[in-house]
Amino acid sequence: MSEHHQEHHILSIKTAGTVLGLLLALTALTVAVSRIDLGFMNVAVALTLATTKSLLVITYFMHMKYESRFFRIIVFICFLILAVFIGMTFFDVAYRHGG
Amino acid sequence: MSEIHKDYTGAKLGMWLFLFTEVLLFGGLFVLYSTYLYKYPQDFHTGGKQLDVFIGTLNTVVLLLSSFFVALGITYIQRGEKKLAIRYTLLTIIMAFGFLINKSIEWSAKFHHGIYPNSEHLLEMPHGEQIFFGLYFVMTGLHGIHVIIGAVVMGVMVWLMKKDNINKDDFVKLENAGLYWHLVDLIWIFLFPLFYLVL
Amino acid sequence: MENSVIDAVSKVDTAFQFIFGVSFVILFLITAVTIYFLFRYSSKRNPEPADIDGNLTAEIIWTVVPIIIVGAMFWYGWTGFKALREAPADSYNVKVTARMWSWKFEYPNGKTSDKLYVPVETPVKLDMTSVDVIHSFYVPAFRIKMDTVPGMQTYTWFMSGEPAEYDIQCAEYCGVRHSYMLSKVIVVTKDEFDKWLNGDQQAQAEPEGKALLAKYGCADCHSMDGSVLVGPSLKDIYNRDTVIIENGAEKTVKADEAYLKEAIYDPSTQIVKGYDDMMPPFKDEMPKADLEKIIGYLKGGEKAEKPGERGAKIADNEGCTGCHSTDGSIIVGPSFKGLLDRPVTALHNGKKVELTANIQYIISSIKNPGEYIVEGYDESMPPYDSLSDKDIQALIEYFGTLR
Amino acid sequence: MENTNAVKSFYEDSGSSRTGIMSWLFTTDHKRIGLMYMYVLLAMFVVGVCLGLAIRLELIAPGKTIMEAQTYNAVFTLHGVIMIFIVVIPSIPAAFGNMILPIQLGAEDVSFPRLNLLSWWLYITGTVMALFSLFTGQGAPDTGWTFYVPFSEFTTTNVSVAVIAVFILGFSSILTGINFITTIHRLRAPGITWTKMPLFAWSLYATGWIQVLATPVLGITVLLIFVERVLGVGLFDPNKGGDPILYQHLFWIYSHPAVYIMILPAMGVVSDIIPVFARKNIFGYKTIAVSSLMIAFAGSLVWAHHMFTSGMSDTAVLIFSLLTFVVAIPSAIKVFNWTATLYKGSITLEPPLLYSLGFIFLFSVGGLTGLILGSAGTDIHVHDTYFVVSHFHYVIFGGTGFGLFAAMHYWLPKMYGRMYNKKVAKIAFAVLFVGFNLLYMPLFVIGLQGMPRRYYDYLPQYQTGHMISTFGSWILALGLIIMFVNLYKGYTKGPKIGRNPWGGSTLEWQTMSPPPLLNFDREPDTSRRPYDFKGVTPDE
Repeated sequence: MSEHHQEHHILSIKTAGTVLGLLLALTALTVAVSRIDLGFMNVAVALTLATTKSLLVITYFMHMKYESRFFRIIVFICFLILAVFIGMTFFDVAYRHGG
Repeated sequence: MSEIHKDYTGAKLGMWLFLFTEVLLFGGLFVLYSTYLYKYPQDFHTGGKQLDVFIGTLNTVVLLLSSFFVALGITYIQRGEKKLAIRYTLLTIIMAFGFLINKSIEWSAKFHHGIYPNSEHLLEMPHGEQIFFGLYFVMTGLHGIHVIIGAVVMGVMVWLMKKDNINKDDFVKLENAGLYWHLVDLIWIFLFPLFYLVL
Repeated sequence: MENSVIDAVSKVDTAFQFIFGVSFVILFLITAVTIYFLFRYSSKRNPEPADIDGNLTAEIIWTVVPIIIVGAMFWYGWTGFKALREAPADSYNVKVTARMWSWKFEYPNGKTSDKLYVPVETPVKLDMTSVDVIHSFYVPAFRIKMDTVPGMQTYTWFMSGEPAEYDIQCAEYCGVRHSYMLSKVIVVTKDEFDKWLNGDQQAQAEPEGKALLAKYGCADCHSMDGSVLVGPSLKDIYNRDTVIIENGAEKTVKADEAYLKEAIYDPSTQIVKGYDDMMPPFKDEMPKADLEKIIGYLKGGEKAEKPGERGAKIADNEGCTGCHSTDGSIIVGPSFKGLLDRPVTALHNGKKVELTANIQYIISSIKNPGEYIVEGYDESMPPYDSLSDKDIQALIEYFGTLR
Repeated sequence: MENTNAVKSFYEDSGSSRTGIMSWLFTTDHKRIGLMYMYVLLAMFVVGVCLGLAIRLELIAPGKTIMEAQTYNAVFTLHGVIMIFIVVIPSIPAAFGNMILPIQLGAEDVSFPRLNLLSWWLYITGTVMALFSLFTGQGAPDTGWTFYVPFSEFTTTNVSVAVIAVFILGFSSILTGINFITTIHRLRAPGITWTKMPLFAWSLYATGWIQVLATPVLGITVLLIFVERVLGVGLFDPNKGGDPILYQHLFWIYSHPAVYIMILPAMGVVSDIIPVFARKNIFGYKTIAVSSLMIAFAGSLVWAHHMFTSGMSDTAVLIFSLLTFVVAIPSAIKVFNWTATLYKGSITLEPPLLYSLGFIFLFSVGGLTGLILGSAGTDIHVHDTYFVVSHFHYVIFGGTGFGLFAAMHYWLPKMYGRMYNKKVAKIAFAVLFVGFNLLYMPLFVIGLQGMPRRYYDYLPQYQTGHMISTFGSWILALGLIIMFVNLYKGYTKGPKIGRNPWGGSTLEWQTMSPPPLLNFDREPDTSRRPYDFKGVTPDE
């Protein structure tokens, strides 16, 4: 049943370096933006930037770009479930009356 | 037995499934974080201001670099450059220690100010800040434990590479260890803005 | 109002009947069909099985039909729930405080009881909380159940109906005496209820005096619950040590009858420290008879009472007797019988100490039970630091009677 | 019979140099691990049953019967913790999933055999710790298996050890789930396509996903209780700004899907058994397979229906009640499809089928009473009463329990190579079935009358129901004794069987009984669909 494998994709050092550069730049941007008071939007912006960073890590460092579609689907499902857990808890918390 | 079939994709699938459990383990805490942020936005803001943005940013950079080094380590082992692979994996471990030292400086500063779970100073703070610091200690603490585990795993990987158990043709263990390390980084990517930059 | 009210129980019961009815039919059909198949298609009668892999139409039917059925069930259930949640605006409000392991009901006039008294045919809204762990207020007869959560307010409501008694049970597990956390809803006629509400007990002894306080507008500036409005609170004012400013000098006096009369008729001569000279003199407005009544009311608990009677009531209302018996038996904590001046072995900061249960010790055990843990018992009593000194005095007096 | 004696069974060939007990404790063979799971969980099942009988005996009359209130509280807590975390959750997946799944797929073992062994060891560690929590610290845990805060934070009993035990057991369950998903994806033999996979494997696949995605939330929840007790962080403590209701959310985010971890594999067992004894393809294969996934997904969205009286917002009640009814539909479809499978079949009423039909009836009662609990208005009245207790036991004991018994009567002959006495098995079923209904039916009634659960003592109006129920518990216990003794005697002294005693068409019936170390003594024929019985006959 052993399966001699398709060649593995090797992440080039140039790509890895570029991704690192982007991640560092995004970190700087995150810190900079947090200094500006945008009210509620601050959380949204911070989370969007964090999500972008994590997508970079997953896509390149974690090789998701070179995996089969199935892997992408299950990663999506995992985060979807987490979002559902958080979101549905808010049906309670957000609509609770003070007394 | 398991040596008979080397199922590369299977091993990676198993690792990813394990990573999902890690995501959801922290997920439970993110559920708590988001609801408490909704409940006490002002106190979270005040709490966040008491954390050191510089140390937080520094640690983010440290972890990003370490992730980069792991990725390089995997690239080198795939190319058969064992020495470089070991060197970058060791660099990852050094980064992990750097992160932990930074973290411990930060924590001990907090302890010094009388802020630690159940401390008298903390109990006098508004409810929202107590929760903020409660979450801060629990989440960064759990993350710290993962960093320690990750560093140990990387240590084992170095040893296995030296033994030539991990090599050009069989590197799935290093790749899976790398996946774990990236996940630790990934979680920090979210913890950083949620605690140090919260507004 | 009454229609929607009666609906709450009946709407829930309709949902019960509908769901049960449909369920019985489904269960009966499945069972009957299965048994028939077992019989009809047994290998003896039917040696050759047919070749059927499925049937799309059949499957669509038994997907769509259940969707409709459960849709209807959801709707009935939801209407019932809404009726249980929508308390009429004119509801009578009672505050409920749950604690290990008893209920405390507080009525709008401040009176408390350990059983829930309500007038007939009245919607009653209960605003609930808990002081320790989660409990759940459950009256099966009214189909209501709602958790009482520490640090949070919850509510429920019911329509009282005819005079009767109903069981209250705690439905959320709360420790060793969980199954004894029982009480009753007692529905009485409106007259009886008013009599009960304003009868006996504590400071409300003379409603006339209270009415007078309202009539002369005293209550606008002086609270009865200890809070400071404009002037000092009248709660427990009688014989209180009071610092006043007389002719520019501080002086401590006892707020006795003479002082109170003076303070009402000519307030400017003795201003309580920390307050402004704002109160008008009532000398011309208030006849002597009313003054006497008001002062009588302010004296409060001074009427003749059997020794320990008030303490006994407090012990019941505060739930002490849920854990401490009065007859020498052991429930959860030590018995109150013979408690006063009993020698005790207790754990203090992890060390064993011998001491006597004197008044000092009892006060400390009520306010801070963790300090001394009597040998052989668990540290499970919550601190009762909200009890006033007067209440504790009454409790101790009561213990004194339990020899 | 036709066994070629040249090939040794997995009992004789351990695949390692270890011998005796060590060849079991450190085996990576999925069949041995499955059997070891079964032995431990059956032993713990007996412990749990004894605790249950003690509860029933205590409740036969109001007031004290055999134990004090504190003991009673510890007993029902342990009954819950042992039955849920140690018996029912691992029952069918860890025992029969391990034994049967790889064979059904035509694989030699699971994807990660050593992880599988680790999972068993974690299970043992968790079990030992749970028992350890009984005898150490300041008394056995008394919180109920739900560990609700703030009570679980304040009680002086040994909750900390118990929650760590639960954490470890959860980890064990996660590893099993990871192993099964990977095995199903990677190790299906050529020819076993997704649509030719037996429904038991499908149900384990769905279960695996719940184990992976929901169990970690339980892990963090019980860890937080531990942290709260040790450090007093206060995340659930109202005095420190915490919200005790959030604990309930986290707890049920896992513990409701956990019910599907318990029931889905049993549904898989029944889906595998019914066609075999009807000699006919399962009715609507794809619907049943897909409905397992549907249940797994939708089941993850309904957790807060355990919290309608908790003080949660009314909006949440609306949403969660509606979603709860949605989950009812795939379950209903399955029941209809099973019944339809019998239509125009050629039925022989062998013990596995009998237990499966018992499953369908009892699960239907449990499922239908679940509708009362899903409906918001009626739930308020029966929540936290004996109605819930009874509903839950119908689903979990009547469902998973009878599913487990069906699996034992169906597959254990394969694992032991011997047959039990079928007549006695049927008598045992009859006794069990009567005892079960006598035990739990009256509890519905007193629940409707308002008898709250977890009561040591109760008001006199509930006595009749409790008395009948306790009487039923003895009949049920008698049934269990008959069944276990019969199985034990069968598997030690019963007549030897050939490859295919029932005439099954899935791969496990193509190998010898008991199977050899790497599962197949000859290349299995994977061309046949799982429930195609043409040309397949039971051995003599």
